[in-house]
This record gives sequence, C-alpha cells and structure tokens, in this order.
Amino acid sequence: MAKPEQKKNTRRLLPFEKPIEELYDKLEKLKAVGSEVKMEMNEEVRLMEKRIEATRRDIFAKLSPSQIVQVARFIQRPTTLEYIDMIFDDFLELHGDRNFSDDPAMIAGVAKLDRRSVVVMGHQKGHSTKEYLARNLGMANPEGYRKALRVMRLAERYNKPIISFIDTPGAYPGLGAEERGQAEAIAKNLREMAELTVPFISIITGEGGSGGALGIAMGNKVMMMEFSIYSVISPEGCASILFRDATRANDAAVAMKITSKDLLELNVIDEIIKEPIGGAHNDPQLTAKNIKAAILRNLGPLLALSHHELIADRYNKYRKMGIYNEGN
Amino acid sequence: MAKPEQKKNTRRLLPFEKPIEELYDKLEKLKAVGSEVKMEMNEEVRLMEKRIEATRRDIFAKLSPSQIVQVARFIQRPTTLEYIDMIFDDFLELHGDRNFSDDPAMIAGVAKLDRRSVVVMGHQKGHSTKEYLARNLGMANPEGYRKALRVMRLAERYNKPIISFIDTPGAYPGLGAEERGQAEAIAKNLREMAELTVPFISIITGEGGSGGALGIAMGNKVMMMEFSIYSVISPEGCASILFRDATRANDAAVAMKITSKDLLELNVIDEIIKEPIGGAHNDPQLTAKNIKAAILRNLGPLLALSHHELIADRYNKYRKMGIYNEGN
Amino acid sequence: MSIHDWFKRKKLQKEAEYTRERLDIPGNLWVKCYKCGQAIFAKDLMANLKVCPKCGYHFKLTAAERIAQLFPKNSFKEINPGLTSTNFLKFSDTKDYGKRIEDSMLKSGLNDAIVTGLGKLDDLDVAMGLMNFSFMGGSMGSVVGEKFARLVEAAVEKKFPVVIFSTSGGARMQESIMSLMQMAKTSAALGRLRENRLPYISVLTDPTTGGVSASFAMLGDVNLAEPNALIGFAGPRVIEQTIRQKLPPGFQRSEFLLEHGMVDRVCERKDLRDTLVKLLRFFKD
Amino acid sequence: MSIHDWFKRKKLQKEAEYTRERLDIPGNLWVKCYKCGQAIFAKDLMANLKVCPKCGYHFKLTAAERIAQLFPKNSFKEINPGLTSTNFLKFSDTKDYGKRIEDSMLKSGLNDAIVTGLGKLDDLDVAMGLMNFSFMGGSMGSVVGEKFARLVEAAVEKKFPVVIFSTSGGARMQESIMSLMQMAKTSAALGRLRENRLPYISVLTDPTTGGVSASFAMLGDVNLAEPNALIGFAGPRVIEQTIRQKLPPGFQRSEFLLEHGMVDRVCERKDLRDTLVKLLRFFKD
Ligand SMILES: [Zn+2]
Ligand SMILES: [Zn+2]
Repeated sequence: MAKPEQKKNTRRLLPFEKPIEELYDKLEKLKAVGSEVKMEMNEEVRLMEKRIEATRRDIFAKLSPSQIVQVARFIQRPTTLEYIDMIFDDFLELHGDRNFSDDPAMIAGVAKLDRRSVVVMGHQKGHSTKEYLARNLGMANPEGYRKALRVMRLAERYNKPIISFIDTPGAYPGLGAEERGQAEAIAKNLREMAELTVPFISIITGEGGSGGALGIAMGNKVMMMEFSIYSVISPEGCASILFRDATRANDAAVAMKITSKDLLELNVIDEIIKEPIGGAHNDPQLTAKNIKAAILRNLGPLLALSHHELIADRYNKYRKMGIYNEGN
Repeated sequence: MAKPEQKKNTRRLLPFEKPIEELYDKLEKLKAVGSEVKMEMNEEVRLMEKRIEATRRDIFAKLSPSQIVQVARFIQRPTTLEYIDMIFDDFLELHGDRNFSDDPAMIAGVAKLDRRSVVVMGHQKGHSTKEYLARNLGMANPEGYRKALRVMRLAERYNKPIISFIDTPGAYPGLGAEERGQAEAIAKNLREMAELTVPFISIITGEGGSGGALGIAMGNKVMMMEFSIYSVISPEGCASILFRDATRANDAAVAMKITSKDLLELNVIDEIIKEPIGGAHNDPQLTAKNIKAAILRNLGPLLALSHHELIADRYNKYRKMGIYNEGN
Repeated sequence: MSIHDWFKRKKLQKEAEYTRERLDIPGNLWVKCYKCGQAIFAKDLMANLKVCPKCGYHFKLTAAERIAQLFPKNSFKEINPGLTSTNFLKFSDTKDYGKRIEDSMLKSGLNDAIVTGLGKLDDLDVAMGLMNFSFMGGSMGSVVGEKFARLVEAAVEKKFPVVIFSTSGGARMQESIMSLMQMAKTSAALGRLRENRLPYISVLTDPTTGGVSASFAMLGDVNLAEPNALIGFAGPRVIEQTIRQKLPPGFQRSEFLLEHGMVDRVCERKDLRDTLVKLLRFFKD
Repeated sequence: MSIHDWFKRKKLQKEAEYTRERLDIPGNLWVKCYKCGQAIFAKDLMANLKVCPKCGYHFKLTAAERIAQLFPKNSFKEINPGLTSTNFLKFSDTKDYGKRIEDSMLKSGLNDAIVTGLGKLDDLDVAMGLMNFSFMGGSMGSVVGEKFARLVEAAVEKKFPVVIFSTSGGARMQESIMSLMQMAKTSAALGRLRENRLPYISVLTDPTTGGVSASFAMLGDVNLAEPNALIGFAGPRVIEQTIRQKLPPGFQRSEFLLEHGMVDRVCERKDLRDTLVKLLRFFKD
C-alpha cells in the first residue's frame, strides 16, 4: 500500500495547510520513537499536537475567499447524508420524482429531529472520484429538483417542517437536463417554496452554486456553514466570463463576496454556523452538533407561526432583497 | 388516379354497408346517363338516393355490437380536433406537459363555448395512416395524460369548465411509456379528476379504450355518442385472453356490453348523443350540433353547483358504481 | 370474526393443498425455489417469511399470510368480509363467471381478491387492505372496489392512515366496464383521503399491473415495493407484441421502477414491517 | 411620462446609431438579415414588425419597439421608471460596474433591462413587463427584480393579469449573490399572483437563458415563444464544454422546447398580439 497516500488521507490536509504537513511528520516521528522507548515522549507528543492545532487555528483565522472555496469544496467535507445521519433519527430516504427517474445527486426523505417528524433533503456529493461520479458531484438534473418538490409537498400536506442541505457546484448543464426542463424545474421549485405553508430551514453546507443551490434553498431561515460559499456563479466562471481571464478566479472570489461573513453582511443569510478549527471535516460530529443546535434554535419560533404567517415571512424575506437607486 | 379508391372515399362506406355499395353504383350510372340526356333522370336519382338512405337506416337500426365497433373505429369518423373546431370558437391549443414532451396523441387547449371560456381536451386520431402514425392512433403516452392534467389544473385555477373528448384504443403500451410511468400518470389523473372543483363533462366519441380512455373521462356527466364504444379491454383482447380464441372478438363484443345502449342501462353513462343515419362521419356538422346541444344542456345545472358540490357529485357518481352481493 | 379466526377455520381444510399448488411443493416437506431452483425445507421457508433463504426470492403471500406476518398479536379485524362477486352481466368465456367465482372461493378459501380491515402495527392504528393473487389473479371487480372504498371511508371517519398491499393482474374483465369503473372509484376514494390529509402507503408486490397499478397502487404518498416484483401498466407480452422486440432484463421490476422514479423504496420483506412503522410514526408525530 | 413620450424623447438621439449597432445596418437604408443574408430595406423590415420578409427571421426588439407594436393607441403607462442600478459591491471586472451601468444607459437610452407598466390590449387590462436585451444583455439584477415584483404587486392590487416578454442572458453577475436572489424574489411574486388566481402569460424571446429562464420566464400559466428563440438554462457553450460534444441543430430553440413540452405555443410575431388577446379573453370570461 502507498503509505504517503494513506497519511494524507487520515490527515485530511488542504493544499494551504502545508505548514502543518511538516508538523505532522515530526509528530509521527515522535510517536514512533515513543512507542520504542515506551511512553517517555508523551509530553512532547502533546506539545506537538497543540502546536499543530495552534498553527491550524492561525491559518483558519485569516483564510482568503479562495481558500474558503477550497474548504467548501474539499473532498473530505462531510456530505448531506452524513449530516443527516448525525443530526436526525430514523431517516428513511424517499426516491424518485414519479415522472422520469431517481436522481442520485439529490436526496430526500423523512426523519426525526429529536422526536419531531421532519422532511430533509439535500445535494449529495461524496468523498471519492467514484462517489463523485455516482452522485454527479451533487449536480442535480431536473428529476432531482422535481423529487425535492414532491417531497416538499408531502411535508406540506402533513404539516412537517423542511430542512434542506445545500452543497452543489450548480444544476447539471447537460443535454438531457435541458431536454427535460432544468430551467422549468428550478423555476417551479422557487415559486412553490415561496408558497410552502410549513417552516423551512436551509443550510449551505459546502458549495452553494447558483440556481442549482437556490432550487432547494428558499428557507424562512437560511444559514451558512462558516467555510461554505454561496454565489451566482463559480469564481472560475466569473473570472473567465467577466474578467476574461480564467486565471483570475481568486480575484473573482474576492470581488463576488461569496463567504458566509460577506453574505451575512449583505443580509442574504440569517446566521453563520461555526465550524471546528480546520473546518467541518476535522470534526464532523461537533459540526453536526452545531448544525443541530442552529436548526433547533431557529425552528422554535417558526413553529409558532401560522401557515399564512410562514408564507408572508418568506415572501417578505425575499421581497426585500436587492439594492438599487430610486429616482423619479 | 385509382378511381375506385376515390369513390370509396367519398362514399365513406363501412364494410357492412355492402348493400349500399351497389346502390351507389346504380346511382352513379343514373347520374352519368342523366348528364348525357340532361336532367331527365332527376326523379330516378332522387328515388335512388332515398333508397340508399332507407337501406342505411335499416342497417343502422340493427347494428350488432361488433358492427358498432367498426363504426366507432372508422377511419372517417370525425376526430376530436374536428369536433372542437365545429363546436367551439377561438380554440387555442396548449402544448406540453412541462416535464418531458408534447404528446400529439392528446390535445388540450382553451376555447369559447358560445361566449363562455372552457378548457377542452381529447385524444386525437386522424383520417389516414399518416395521421394515425403522427398521432399514434390516439394512444397517449404518460406525457399526454400529464399534459391533460396540467391543463385541467389550469381550468380549475381559473374556474373554467372542462370538456373532454375520448377516442382511443387505449394508453400506449410501449417501452418508454412504462419507463416514464404510464400507470402513475393515469392513476394520478383519476385521483385529481375526482377532486376537480369545476364542472367536467366527458364525451366518448369513438373508442373508449380502457384506462387510456378513463384517464381523461371522469366527468360529472359522461356521455356516449350513439355508435361509440367504451370498454375495459378491446373485444379482440378479451377474445384472446378470456375466450382463448382470437377469432371470437364478435362474441366478446356482445358479452362485454360495450355499446352506448348497454352502458346507459348499466348507469355507467348519463346520456347517449344521437348520430346521423349512417354514423357521425355521414354528417359531422349535425353530429357536432348534437354534441354541443348535449354539452350545453348538461353544463347548465353543473354551473349552479359550488366547488364542494361538484366534488361531491363526482364522488357519489363513481362511488355508486359496482354490482355485488353483500352477505354477513 | 377476525381474520385470524377466519384464517384458522379455513386453514386446516385448505392450506395443505393450497400451499402445494402455489409453491410447487413436490411433496409435503420440500419446496423448490422458482428462482434458484434449490430445494428448501418448507418450515424454513415459512420461518423466513416465505423468502428463499438461498437467493432471496420473495414467494407470493396470501392476504392471510401477510396479515399473520404483520400482526403477530392478532390485532387485525377484518371489515366487510361478506361482500361477494356476482355475474351481473351473465358473462361466460371458457367458463361461466358465476361458476368461476364459486370455484375460486372454494379453491382459495377467500371471498374475493382483497381483505380489508383495521389493525395496529405496534401502537399505530392503520386501515389496511391486502390483495390476494390467488383469487382470480388478484383481479379488481366490483367487490375489490367496494371494499377498498369502504376501507378508505372508514379510515377517513376514524382518521387512520391507509396501507394497501397490491398484487393484481388488473381489472376483472368478466365485469367488463364495471371493473374499469373501480379504477375511478378507488382513486376517488384516495382523493377524499388526501383531502382529509390522511397518509396512504402503497406496497406493491409481485405482480401489480393493469388497472390496479393505474389506479390505487401507484398513488401512495409513499410507494414501497418488494424486491423483483413485476410492476407496470401493460403486461410484458402486450408490450413485446406492440414494439416487436424482446424486453430488456429487469424491465418492469421493482428496481427498474425505483430507478425510474416511480417507487420510493424497494424493501425486503424482512424490513417491511419496520419500514411501515417508521413511516406511520413519521406521519403521526 | 408614458413610455411613448420617453421613447420619442430618446428616439431621435439614439435610434440611428443604436439600430445600426443592433441590426448590422451597412448604411442607413439597408439591413442585412442575420439568417438568410439578404439585404432588406429598413423601412420594409420595420413595417414587417422587424421580421425578415424573406426568411421569417425575428430580429430582436427593444422594449420600446415591442410596446409600439402592441399598444398602437399609446395606452401603455410605464410604472417605476426611476429605478436604477448601483454598484453596491464596488464590483469591477474589465470595467467598473458603475461605469458599465452609466455607459449602458447612455448607449441604450434605457434605465435598466426591463420596462414595466400597465396598459390595455384592446379592452383588456394588463400589467406588462418587457425586457431589453440591449441593456447589459438583459441581465437581471436588483432593478429588474424590484420592478418585476412591483409590477406583480400592482397587478394583484388591481386584479390585472400579467404578461412578461423575456429576453436575457441570465443573472447580472456584477451584483453577485443579489442577482441570484432576484430569482427567488420574482418567483415568490408570481407565487402571490397565482395565490390570487390572476393569470400570467410568459412570452419567451431570443435569447432567454440562465437565471431568467430558471425563474419567471418558465412559470407562465401559458408559455409562448417567438420562433427560433434560444431558450435554456445553461448556455450552449457551457453545455458543449460539459458534455464535450457538439450540440444537435435546433437544440434549445423554441421549437425544441415545444417538442419537449416546455412551451405551449411557438408564435410568430405577427400573431402574437392576437394570441395574447385571445388568451387574456379566455382568462377573463
Ligand atoms: Zn431461491
Ligand atoms: Zn432573412
């Protein structure tokens, strides 16, 4: 087995975590020596681990937007199915749009949040090339959006809150997707989400890519994970189209204001969910705990609203969005 | 040009109208002679025409069920689009299921019935092999039923009555139809038709073939053209499956009770719409006039019902259907 | 009487011969699996919910067997057991329909192709209908439609969810147009259920085709299917005749329907009860 | 002021150069058709609603041209004309967004990519929005979203139906996330319209893609499209890059969408007004 490969995997290092790589190497040597001389190096191991954590903390305290893009897209980043597993009980996935197919890039189902029945859905990526392929990297086809809508309507019919997890580069721009009405599928979801009579919470967990993200993200409350992104186009796309220079993705990432902090300032999202030091993948359990707490905190007040108030709440939320001048 | 072919076409003769064929031949000879000797044969022509009509009347007064099947399926029988053209004004066809495709075997649209806005729909066959192919002989795919449902919902949203015209051998039993949920599409239509809040009138104009017919035929009032049929399976299918003898379609046609008269007796339909002597194709205009009168006569009382009453009316209608014994 | 009493009463006289017929038992003790061909000790097969322990093939279940599996505590009470079919059209094909009904009743020990009733799965109330393929191929005539509608109406009255186990070759052609009308009747009943916001779970079992698939079987808020069940609108032979080619392997099977978005889950028999309980609890809480 | 006054005011100073640019006019009098390449006398083109008399190619129309075609009796009154875009993100790509807005306003004579207003088609009241591809590719930013929402709210208040003529490359990326949010905002407005059972007719014109197609443009009770308009979610180039193959001819054109069930009718420009009137009368009576 290729040992260095394996090391990288367990360490789960992002490209910009190079400084930590060396520290990990040292740590491993210390451990190796320690196991030879039996426990004597324990204190030094502890110190090295602290140093790694401190370095990581420093790095993550000042991530650039394009570094946040890397975290948001990291192959080790927890997926929707993992979050669902950690946050909810008794999850039962429901498949299919009752029209054409079941889209593996979009999952939906019923579950319990503590003891309350809820409907959950989200884009599903994966942790390997194989999973990326099977899930189309979370890029849903029209069927995915139609499945989501079907299950949203189920939620509405039986008065269950909806929680959606957003993690997609965008809706899939394929031949079949166009033939089967990608635009129509997303558009209909937007209108129908606005009219839902049940509490609806959306969480951007990784990549919030354009209409493909928004297609299941019109919650009464929209939250973003600390190191997730949400944007109308990818930094790469923006660079090549607007900057006419594909290499300027970093500049585009800055200019577009796609980080959770930016979007909170713009009032496009309601809350940022903290991630562990080093990002969600460094402690998925703690991350899930944070998400669950945020869901519960936000769900309470929504549950007190009537059907009509829920629709009005959502309408007003999106109605207010936009910045413009008004002359005569 | 093949003259005999052309003759047949203008005469529009059904296979069992052989006796009339000879009379027509004679009539034509009389006319030919007449044109030579200028008008002298007029009286004889008139008499021959009367004789043809009388013969036709005799034949049609005692059609067997399997002859009625032939009339119902006759390639010259007026189609849904023709009826729509003759009965309504300002018809605008609406296309597509907003999902996958537009099904040419099913047409739907908006129109005026006198000055009232209505929604119309129906299976579309044709008058030639070419049209049969283009329209799949009125055998709709799931998309056809989904288009019909979409337009029914449009009618409901804007409170317009719905008129459906049924003329299909059945829903298409194809590979793609199964893949895309023929069963689901029909089933959903049945449930949704039951719940429509608007007046709904269905008219079996030709072949009412099984679930493919019922899929748009759950009106508050269901009418049958005099020489149309309505059945759970074709006589041929019944013969080969139940009688285990494909040649016994005539017996099956009798046994199954598929004529308008049978179905009125069974209380499955509400009314029979008279056809001209020789069938609808002999005078489409008159037939359309009869249909229009029947629609108007039945629509009036339905327009007086509330949304709730309309649903209850339909529920009770279908709830009552069925004949069984009840023991302890 | 409860379905259990009824089951017991009929059991002794019928089960031996009936099981033999349905399962191809070459004696009393051994059953040959349709799929893998292996011989299975009948007791083992029964203990395994009539699923082949070797290859997982799901044998057909009668309503009574299904009820026994789902309601171990005997909590299922049948309703409307007395409805029986009648040959109102004086229909006769290779056999008189009246005679066919009688023979089917005798042979199957059933009154018609569906058993309906009220019961509890754990603490969860449910109105349930279970079809019998062994009664004239599970075909839907007036009795199936009427019992279905009454079941749904009982559910609406009691505010119970509805669960239906389907298995059917389609409409009962011997009742001609009236069997077609049962599609309308059962679907309308489900419309009323939906209007009352009461859940409906449809469980599709092998086979479910024709008029039953094109009405209530496809209309679940959640559609479950047992593995490898044949599910479709048109029968495979009709399709082959229409398109003049062989059907691809797996066509119209549960897994095919899952892939094509028509069923929510393919559920092995051993997981079926748990899944139903979870779903019912989801709807309830 | 009415759109007609506004149109007249801007007309003289702008039309000559603008028309030249949009239509590739090789002088003042002759226009070369994009499709058939034939030279057309500009007056003939205008008299033919800017449709090539030779091959039927539909040239793009500005909002003002469209209004002039639809409301010959000057019955269209613009609302909210004063809304203008602002560079709230201090966004600058190859050019500062603020400067880009200014330049676009000067060049097009328009305030932004949509004109909204109330009018009458024959005797039929209508709230109408008309997009301008000539203003930054008809891209949707905060101004388009806000004017759209206000138009729909005015329609709800007055109980008018809504008609929208779309033409857009999609979201206005210079407004980043805020342009994405306009998809939510406009769709929510249409939800409210629908809740009030007021009809919405969407007319898709060349081109309508991206965020506009994936929001209000696809949501008509009736979707009409001008012939051969490019309509889709993803742009053809993006798709080609994704699937690494050439797109088939006709892909994402109006007729393709008709075939695939996404638009109700492909409607030549000469029939458009009549069709709208018929539809509005259907909804009204
Ligand atoms: Zn086996
Ligand atoms: Zn041209």
